[in-house]
Amino acid sequence: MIKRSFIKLTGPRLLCDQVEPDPKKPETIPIPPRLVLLLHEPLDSTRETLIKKGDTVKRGERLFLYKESTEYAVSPVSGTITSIASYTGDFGTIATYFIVERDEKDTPSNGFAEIADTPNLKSADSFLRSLPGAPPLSRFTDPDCKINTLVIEGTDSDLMSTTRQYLLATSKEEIKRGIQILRQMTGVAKIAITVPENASDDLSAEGVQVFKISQVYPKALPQMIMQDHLEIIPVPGATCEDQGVTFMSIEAVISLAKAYAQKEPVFEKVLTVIAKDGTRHRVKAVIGTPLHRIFKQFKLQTNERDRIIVGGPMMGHAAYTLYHPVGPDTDTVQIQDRDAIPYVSDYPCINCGKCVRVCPANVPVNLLVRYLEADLYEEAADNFDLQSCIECGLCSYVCTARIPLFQYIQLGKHQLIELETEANNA
Amino acid sequence: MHKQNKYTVSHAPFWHDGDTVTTLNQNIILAALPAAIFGILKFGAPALGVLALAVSTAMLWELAFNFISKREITIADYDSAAIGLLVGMMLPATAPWWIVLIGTLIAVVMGKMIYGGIGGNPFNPAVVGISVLLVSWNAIFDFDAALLNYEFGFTALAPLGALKHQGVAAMDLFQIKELAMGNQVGSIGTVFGAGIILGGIYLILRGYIRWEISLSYVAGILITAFLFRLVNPDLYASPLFHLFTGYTLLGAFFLAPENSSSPVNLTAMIIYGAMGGVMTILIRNVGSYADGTVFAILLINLINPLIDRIRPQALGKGVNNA
Amino acid sequence: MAQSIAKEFTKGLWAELPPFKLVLGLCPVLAVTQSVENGIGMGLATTFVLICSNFLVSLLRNIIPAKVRIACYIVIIATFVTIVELLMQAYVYELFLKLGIFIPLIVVNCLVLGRSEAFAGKNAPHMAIADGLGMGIGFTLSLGALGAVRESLGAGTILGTPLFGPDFQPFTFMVQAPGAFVCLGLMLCMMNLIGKK
Amino acid sequence: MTDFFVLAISCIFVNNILLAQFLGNCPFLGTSKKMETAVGMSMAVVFVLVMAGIITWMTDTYLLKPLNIEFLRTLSFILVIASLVQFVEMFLKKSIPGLYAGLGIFLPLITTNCAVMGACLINIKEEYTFLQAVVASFTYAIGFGLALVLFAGLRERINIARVPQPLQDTSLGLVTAGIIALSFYAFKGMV
Amino acid sequence: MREMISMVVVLTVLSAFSGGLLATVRSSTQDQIENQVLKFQKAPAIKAILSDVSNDPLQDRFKLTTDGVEDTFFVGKQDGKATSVAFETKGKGFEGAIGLMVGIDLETDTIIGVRVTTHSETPGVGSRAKDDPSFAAQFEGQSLENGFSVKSDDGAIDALSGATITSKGVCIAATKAQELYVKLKPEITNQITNLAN
Ligand SMILES: Cc1cc2nc3c(=O)[nH]c(=O)nc-3n(C[C@H](O)[C@H](O)[C@H](O)COP(=O)(O)O)c2cc1C
Ligand SMILES: Cc1cc2nc3c(=O)[nH]c(=O)nc-3n(C[C@H](O)[C@H](O)[C@H](O)COP(=O)(O)O)c2cc1C
Ligand SMILES: Cc1cc2nc3c(=O)[nH]c(=O)nc-3n(C[C@H](O)[C@H](O)[C@H](O)COP(=O)(O)O)c2cc1C
Ligand SMILES: Cc1cc2nc3c(=O)[nH]c(=O)nc-3n(C[C@H](O)[C@H](O)[C@H](O)CO)c2cc1C
Ligand code: SF4
Ligand code: SF4
Ligand code: SF4
Ligand code: FES
Repeated sequence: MIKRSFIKLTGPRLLCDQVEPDPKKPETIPIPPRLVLLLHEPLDSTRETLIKKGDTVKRGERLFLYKESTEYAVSPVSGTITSIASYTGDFGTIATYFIVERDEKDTPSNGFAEIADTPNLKSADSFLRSLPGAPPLSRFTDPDCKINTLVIEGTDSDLMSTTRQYLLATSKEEIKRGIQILRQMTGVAKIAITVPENASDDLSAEGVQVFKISQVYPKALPQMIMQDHLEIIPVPGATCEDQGVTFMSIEAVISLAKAYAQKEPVFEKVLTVIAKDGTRHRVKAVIGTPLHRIFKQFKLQTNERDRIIVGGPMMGHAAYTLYHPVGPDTDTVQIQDRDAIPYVSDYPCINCGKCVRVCPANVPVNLLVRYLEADLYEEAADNFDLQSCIECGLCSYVCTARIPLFQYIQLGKHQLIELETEANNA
Repeated sequence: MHKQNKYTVSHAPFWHDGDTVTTLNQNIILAALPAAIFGILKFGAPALGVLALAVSTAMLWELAFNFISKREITIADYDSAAIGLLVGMMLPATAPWWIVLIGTLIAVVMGKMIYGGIGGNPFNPAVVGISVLLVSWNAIFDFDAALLNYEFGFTALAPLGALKHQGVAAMDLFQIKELAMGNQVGSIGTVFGAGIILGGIYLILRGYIRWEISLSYVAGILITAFLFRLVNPDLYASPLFHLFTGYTLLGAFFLAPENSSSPVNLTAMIIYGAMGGVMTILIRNVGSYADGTVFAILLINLINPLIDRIRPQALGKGVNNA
Repeated sequence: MAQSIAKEFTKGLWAELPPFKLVLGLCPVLAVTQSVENGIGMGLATTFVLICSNFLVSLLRNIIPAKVRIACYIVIIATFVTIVELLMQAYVYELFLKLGIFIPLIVVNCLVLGRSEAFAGKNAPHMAIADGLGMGIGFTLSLGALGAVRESLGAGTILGTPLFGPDFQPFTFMVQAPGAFVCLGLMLCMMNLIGKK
Repeated sequence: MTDFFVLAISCIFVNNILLAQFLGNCPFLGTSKKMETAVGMSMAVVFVLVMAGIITWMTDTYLLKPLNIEFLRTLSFILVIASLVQFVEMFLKKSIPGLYAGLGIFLPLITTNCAVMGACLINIKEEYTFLQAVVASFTYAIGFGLALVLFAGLRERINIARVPQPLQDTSLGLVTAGIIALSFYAFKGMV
Repeated sequence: MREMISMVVVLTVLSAFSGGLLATVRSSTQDQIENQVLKFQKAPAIKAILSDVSNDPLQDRFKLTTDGVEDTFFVGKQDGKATSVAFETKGKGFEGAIGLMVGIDLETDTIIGVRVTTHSETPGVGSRAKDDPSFAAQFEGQSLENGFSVKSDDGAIDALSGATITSKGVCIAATKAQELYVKLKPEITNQITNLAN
């Protein structure tokens, strides 16, 4: 993926992909016999779990790890739990995965059906958190956040991905219904939707503001949208929610509409799968489907040392196993050939300044990285704007010395949180 | 359980624009070649000898330092080669071998390696090397004496030396066009102004140097020289004369924009470049040295950390949580 | 007893060798070491002041009230500095000219006041002399060594005797101001290297 | 007026007290690791050097010279400077505590600072008039501060570079100071 | 209170002691110092210039004041008759003032010779003005009707290569000597007659 253009006076201009004009319907992946469900809560080996190996679950049933847990996963099938184990993510974050072995009976759970008549924030949050698109419903119920603006993302924030654009173009009806439900449910004052700049804006009739987003990366990132369209300057170290704005994927809106219409949660997620050679497959797969099932369907070969990228090339993450499941927020999956993987180095920063030119947040990356390398995180935050970074990854993309800058930055932010908790505990 | 492949796991981003330190330095060397080759054609085998010795010894010094400090071998990044080439280009073709040796030693070791290698150096290494040679063996840089044995088809006088000695009358001896085309006496790689500009434009277009620095440096030269001439045309030479003589152009396109010792923010880059140009002319017109480029560049390197604090506010900096 | 005198004496020769280990008194070190002769001359002048002031401070340590001790030290040191100044003018005038302003500046040499404060004010006279002598000789040797490096490279001579052939063109950077800093820095690096082993 | 301007340029750049006259190197190396301390030290030096320049000039002109006891110059100057620093310290502590908090720790350092004593001696050696002595003292101090602050800017960067262990800190600081002194050659011959 | 008194007493006694000591040293070195100044700063130059005189010019000297500046003139005699005079002027060089001793033949009003006395020029560059006899030799026998300048300033003096500024400084000093001599000639003659008596 050598992207350098010959003439480069102004630095790179990366354009987000656009959905094809007349998109095909997605191909459906058969529900696999065994599904992997991820739950964002660490497994404590010293405690007894609520759900145990061998338990049976119904379709749509919520799985809680412990009695007082608030996080839950929803099983898209009925079947038996065959294993529960830990899953390690980025920066040592620990999640838990369940493996559900599907049975043929397909018994539904009627938990949601009972409350589905009157859309209500609290009940929605307690059943629909892991709908495709992962609606951030808890943000509305959180008393610490006073959300007054909801931005629906009809644009894909990373490169290569076109899933949201596809849904925006093809599910107008559901979107309108979903927005109605959301407005009624949350009572939020302002709802906006982001669309690619060349899309037609026939959604404005709904009393929804339409933000036309430039195709240039990273204009579709939440903080960029806040700055460019809401005229709210993101405060370093604060989340968008802290400033009263929440972002929601368009797929979440559609799933909400469908769930209330059929009085049952939906489990089928749309995603774009990109092969090594760049061919795209639009896919519909049940949440929990291991990636190898999808790859098998399209006869996609993966080799030792290839890279499996969940998400886009700038902000996604690399999976270390083909059993990594489709999650509620998995919009894109791509396979990168091992020969196309750019190497990183432990060279020092040579001060070429490309990162500073490219950074949309004006972070002095060239100096910041020196302090991060020296483990001086607090100084990095105080004097070199660590917290202003919006995590677009462009600095790493251009770094002449091939320093994994973005990784250093994420690590720095993580360490800052650790330092803060330490200080608070002391 | 079937066998799992091991996949590459690392952090985003997963793409890269393809630049490396090696390509950067290769391009700098490439851009310097027109002027260097011109010098070889003009001054013959001795010039080739000086350049070859400079490049090779520069790399050897770095290799030796890598060994002694028990660090990874870094010469494959061509950084020392580029430093060596620039040192060589600033020497006259008749420079004795030991001058070349000492020049690259100081440039590479004192200018760069002791600061932890590439990226750490606060001063331009090649300029450190040349300025130490200049204050030690001033006579070597007396280009008239150095090139006494050459027969040229043009005025065989070093323009800046002539300017210092004979005053502004010396300007009449030279035509700007001739100077730009390299028909002048000087060091191997700096006589061919047009070639240096060509290389500079190449580097700018390809994004390998920061154009703001080069252009403001040239602007600083032209404007300051113009102002001096406005005040007293009988005493001071014209802007273009200054531009096409001495190390000016090499300074603007190859020395001042050296990555590690120059600023990266817009305002800072413009102050930095302009200061370099202004100081160069000040030294030539008011100070002791015939050509002040290397000291002017050391001086702007020195102020770089301070002025590079002038930078645009980072996103959200200073905003209160609304 | 004898052993501890020896200890006080030798510590100035390596363990606390000024100006390398204690980075104090740098100005004369940098300014007058263009030649071995200057370096040693400056070193000896400083040694004289060091020994005398150390001795007197130590002798008077029980009489001098704590509050005005620094003032008293300064008077004592300044007195000996002036004596050196006058004696040098009278007997080694040429050297005096070369060292110039740095002779009166011995009075503010952090090393001299530092020894009075840190050592002589708290120890018996014979110990104070040993300390002053050790520090002084260490200082003199350092200045001499630096002078030797700078003179041999920068002028091609040692104590005025040419080292190289007549063709030699000296590395004058070494005897100029910047060379002084660089040379001292590199010598310090050498000391660190040796010290580590 | 132009004379004073030329004197000022000379004292700040051409004959910079640190880099050309070698005076005040201990605080130059000792207080340049952080920009804050460098700025504090610079301000303290400006403050003290101007006052010391004035007082020592008067001492020399109205006391030592008339009495023909110039040989007591070293002794009297150091005493004057030491008491001045004491006095300034007490005064600041009582009257301007804010400034004292900033400069306080640097003041004692200045007593044993060649830059102050040296500049006072140069004033006398060059036979400056009173006004010249004032301008020279002030501009020497400015030159000191300038060099110190620029040096601190560089050192902050050098300190986080991957410098080989034996060179770290003072050793590399000295070499860098050498290159800074070299860069000040730019001003040679300008006045 | 007692502490206060002891502080004052100690400081006073110390200062008095110091002053006394210094005054003693001073008075016992004073003559020697004056001799040294003459011997080292002026004597070599004077001896070199006024080489064939029969007296000791250091002894036969007088002082004249012009515009508040005092200059010392050294008289050279042959067979008891004053034939030449030497005095020092200053010019601005590359690094600072350059002192130039100028010897003048009283009869022909031409320069017998010049020598650089004090300077702080770069060793090996500007310092050649003092060390390289051929540079100073250019002034020998020159008449005192006009000033001096280097060739690049349309003068007659060949500058030292690489040290034009130093060379100019020497020319400035020589020109000053010429001006001074022309102006003071009558007084000088006067003084010489006085000296003879
Ligand atoms: C992190 C993780 C790693 C796994 N590693 C393996 C493995 O190495 N081999 C295997 O057969 N199954 C592995 N599994 C998958 C389950 O153990 C289970 O076998 C899987 O659901 C079977 O899916 P399949 O029938 O589609 O192959 C892994 C699952 C997860 C979440
Ligand atoms: C390590 C080393 C360092 C030398 N340094 C110098 C030097 O600094 N200056 C010099 O003139 N010769 C130096 N030489 C050269 C010899 O001393 C000798 O003068 C030289 O080989 C004679 O060469 P020439 O006749 O061409 O001048 C050095 C030789 C060696 C091996
Ligand atoms: C380190 C160094 C020291 C110098 N010292 C002197 C000096 O003592 N006297 C002088 O006139 N010029 C000195 N110069 C100035 C240069 O030689 C400059 O070229 C000179 O002013 C012009 O002389 P030129 O016309 O003979 O080349 C020095 C230059 C350098 C680099
Ligand atoms: C490390 C090294 C340093 C040298 N330095 C000088 C020098 O400073 N001046 C010089 O004339 N020659 C120097 N020479 C070269 C040597 O003396 C040479 O043969 C003659 O100078 C050539 O005329 C040096 C040689 C080496 C190996
Ligand atoms: S970056 Fe902002 S929008 Fe995105 S998850 Fe964090 S808080 Fe929400
Ligand atoms: S990832 Fe890099 S380029 Fe993007 S905002 Fe953060 S610092 Fe700037
Ligand atoms: S792009 Fe990389 S090498 Fe260049 S300044 Fe930024 S961090 Fe340094
Ligand atoms: S010796 Fe000069 S400041 Fe310490």
